[in-house]
Amino acid sequence: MVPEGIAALIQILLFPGFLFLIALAFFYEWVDRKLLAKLQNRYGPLYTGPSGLLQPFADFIKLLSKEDITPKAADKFMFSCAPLFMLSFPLLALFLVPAAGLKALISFEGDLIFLMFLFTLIAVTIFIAGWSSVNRFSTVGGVRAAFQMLGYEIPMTLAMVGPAIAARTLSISQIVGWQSQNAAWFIWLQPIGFAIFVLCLLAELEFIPFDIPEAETEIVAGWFTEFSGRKLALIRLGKDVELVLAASLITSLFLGGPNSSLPILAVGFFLFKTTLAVVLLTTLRALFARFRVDQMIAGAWKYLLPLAILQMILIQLGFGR
Amino acid sequence: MTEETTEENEIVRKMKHLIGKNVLESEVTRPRRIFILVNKKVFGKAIRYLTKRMDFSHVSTITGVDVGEEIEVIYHLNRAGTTELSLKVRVAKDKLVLPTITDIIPGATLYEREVHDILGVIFEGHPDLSPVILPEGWPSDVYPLRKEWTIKKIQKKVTKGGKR
Amino acid sequence: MGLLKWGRTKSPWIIHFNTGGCNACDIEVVAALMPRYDIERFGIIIRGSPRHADVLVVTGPVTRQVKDRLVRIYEQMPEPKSVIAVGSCAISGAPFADCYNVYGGIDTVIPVDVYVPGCPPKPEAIINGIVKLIEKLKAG
Amino acid sequence: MSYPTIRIPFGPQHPFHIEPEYFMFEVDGERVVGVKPRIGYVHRGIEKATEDRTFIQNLYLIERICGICSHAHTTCYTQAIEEILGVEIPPRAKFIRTIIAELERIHNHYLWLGLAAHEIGFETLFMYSWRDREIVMDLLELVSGNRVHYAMNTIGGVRRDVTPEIVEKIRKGLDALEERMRYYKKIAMTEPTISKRATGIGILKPKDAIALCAVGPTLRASGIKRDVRADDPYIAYDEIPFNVITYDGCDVISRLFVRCDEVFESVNIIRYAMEHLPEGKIRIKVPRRVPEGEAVSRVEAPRGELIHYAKTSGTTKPERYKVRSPTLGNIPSLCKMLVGGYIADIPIVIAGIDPCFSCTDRMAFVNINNNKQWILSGEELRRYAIKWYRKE
Repeated sequence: MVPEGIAALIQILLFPGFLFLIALAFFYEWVDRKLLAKLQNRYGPLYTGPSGLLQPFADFIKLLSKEDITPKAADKFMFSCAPLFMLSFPLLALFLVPAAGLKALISFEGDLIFLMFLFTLIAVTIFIAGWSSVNRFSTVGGVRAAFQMLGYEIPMTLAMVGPAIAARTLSISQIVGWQSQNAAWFIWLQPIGFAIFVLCLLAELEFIPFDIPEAETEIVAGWFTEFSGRKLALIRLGKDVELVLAASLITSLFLGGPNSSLPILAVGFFLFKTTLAVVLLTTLRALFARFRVDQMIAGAWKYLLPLAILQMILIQLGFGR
Repeated sequence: MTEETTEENEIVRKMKHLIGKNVLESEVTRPRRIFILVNKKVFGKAIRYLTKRMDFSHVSTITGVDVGEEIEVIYHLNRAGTTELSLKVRVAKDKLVLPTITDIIPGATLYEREVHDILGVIFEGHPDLSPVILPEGWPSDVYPLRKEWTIKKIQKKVTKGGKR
Repeated sequence: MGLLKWGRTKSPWIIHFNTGGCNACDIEVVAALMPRYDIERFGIIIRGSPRHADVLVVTGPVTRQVKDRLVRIYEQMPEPKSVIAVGSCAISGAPFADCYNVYGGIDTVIPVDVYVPGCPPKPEAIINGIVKLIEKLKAG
Repeated sequence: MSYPTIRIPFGPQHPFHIEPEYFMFEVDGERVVGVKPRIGYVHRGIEKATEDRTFIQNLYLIERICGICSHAHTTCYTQAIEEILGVEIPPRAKFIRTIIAELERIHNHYLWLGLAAHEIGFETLFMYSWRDREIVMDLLELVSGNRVHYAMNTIGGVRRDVTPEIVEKIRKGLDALEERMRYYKKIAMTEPTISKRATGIGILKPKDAIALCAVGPTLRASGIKRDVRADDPYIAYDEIPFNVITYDGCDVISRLFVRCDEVFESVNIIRYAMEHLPEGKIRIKVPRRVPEGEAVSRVEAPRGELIHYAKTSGTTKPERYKVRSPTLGNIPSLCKMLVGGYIADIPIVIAGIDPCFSCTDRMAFVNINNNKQWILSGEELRRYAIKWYRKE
């Protein structure tokens, strides 16, 4: 084995790859639950590990050990594949985002477009999961996820394309490189784009203002009502990794990403900024009530889209450079 | 007596004027409470008169009482939140039929359903008299609040001798 | 096996079902979730779907109408599951024991692991019930 | 081409509601086309049980009809029996009953505010309002020894006295409660997400409200000024000045404002009652055997007009005892409000009338005609929809 091959393997499997990301997913779920609890004036997980740090891990282990029920009427194949897709897509997308240094694991011209494609695939997986489990709540949840995608997809794409145009590149790593060269983060250059991007990420992550597909109080648990045991464990892990993906995207596109050549310092910057992004997402989550599907779509098309187009015009006029 | 009770007596006088001797009993127990027992024949007229002209537009509830060989159905009518008039009608057990009042006051559908459910009074013209509070699979001839059905007998009949 | 047992005792997810009680115990169960008592410290979350839950918290005497729904909910829950009967109605049907439409306690319908007496039991008593359940799970 | 409407069951086990009630909604896309509530899950046959118990034992049973408005039920019950006995309870007992009734109203409205916020997904307000509810729970525990089911009432008066230091503690607690509720009312007015989810939803026009015999805050939010405490005063309400709150928005947000203002009214009532607490006994001896007679007693429970009918036959047991709870009066209007809305609005509209199915379960509306088990598997659903659609 050529050492360079082993190094690549280690990078994929261990460091900025699987293990690091899954550990990060658990850590951020803990940050999310603790901060949400603090905002709601209570403690949150406390007794599993130091101040509840291992709670998400305990939930994962427990779910793995539970009985895995597949409903008789469910479409068996899709029902069991959906959780796998739900986990693999965000993980794959995370390889495109630079975590330990200026270059991501996979970096090619146009990986931003590939990332947008993965986002759409995640929404489609949610729809398939809801549809294949033939429970009426899941069906309504899956249909709502598809509706919601119509709402946030276009403004989010425009918001992501903003920095790409300014940096004249379609690769995330280059965008990060451009920000470190010009020492100018896109959050200052394109604040409107940043706001739209964060709101659309809330919708993509199905956080409170937009957690319509799994609205607990209306349709039991939405699209993943029927999943249990291992499948549920994979879905919950997939959603946590998606949170890491959203936060790291905010970091690399708008907060300058891990912009130093030294790997240790780069990871430090990356972790600090991503945690900031998670804190921002959770605070927003605690402040709002849930929108209705039609309100959400109407809001997206009436407000987010024009603002995104306005941001595009501003960039063309040279404000976004 | 304060001015209020004369208002109650006023209502009772009007009822007597309307249906004469068919007012079998009438009683004003305390301010803002009237009990009137009416003959079954004039019940429809009495209800229409009270709800339309006397403005008793709110039905608080309908109570069914098993008084031996007859079932007494009591309509608790209310006027502007204050006076509560309880109109009583006696129906023989073998011919348990009463006209419905849901056409006059739509809100009474639920109360009639309940009296039908637990005492067996049939309300003609009621949109949908299917079982209400009693669980599915409840034997249709068991009317729990009839005097002859003690709890023991109901339990035995419903569970067909099965475990509690 | 220690890891599985650790996972199972550290995150018992609950689902709540009222089988005809007077909802006093239910508001005490929900009060246990609130900031003052906050059972999320033990990793307990209330879940919407029986598929996600491990512990079924049941309150109220089983009325005839609700009986087969209760059994259905119990069957839907994935296997290592347990049941907590909260309130004296759930234990024995309490004041409604001899009503014609009531089956009496929960254990006449489904097997029960922990009984929490009280009418209604205070949130501290419910938390004590959950802690006993966790010890029972630890004992295996 | 109209698609076959999907039937979405809500309940009997549903995360948004702490009680088993069951609504089968016929849904066309996201719009609600038809609603069939089917309750009966909490029907325990209490009315039959009251006929086998003496009056004192019945007190224990009547209190457990509903956990949240237990004091309203016992006040109504004791009032009816005292009326038949022709007994007048001491004025101090009247005032203590009023204080507990208003404390229970505050407790109920805080609880409702939290549940309503939970239904529109506003978890933080749910947590905050229930955290502040603990203040009133402590007060109730202080006075009666129990957080729920206070057992304060007995036939002929009240069981426990209100000592001066309890009065002092209550006064302090009330200030905190009032101040917090002002804060929540401000939130409800300004927070866009709440008003977006609650304004113009679940409309009940005054004409329908009267025709369908709505009661309590649901009626008062449609602009109709009816409150049993003012119209048909009982215990000490004729001696305490207070005003009846009405809003004419006819939707869920005005029901919220009605309840918020009612908390302010309750706080003032309690303060006034505590200042003018008359001296004297809190209970009088009452004979075990109640003479023959009948009585209708009405009480303004937190959810609306509660009516009890008692018929006694001169023995120690009641001949017939009828209870009609406020939520039962609101069910027809609830069905009227639900039709035409969205699926997402169902929980908040149902929560709008603050249903309490433990009281209600003397009644249901229409039951599911064809199938017994309540979960239709995909196969049955499709077959049923086709059959139903062809029948259309």
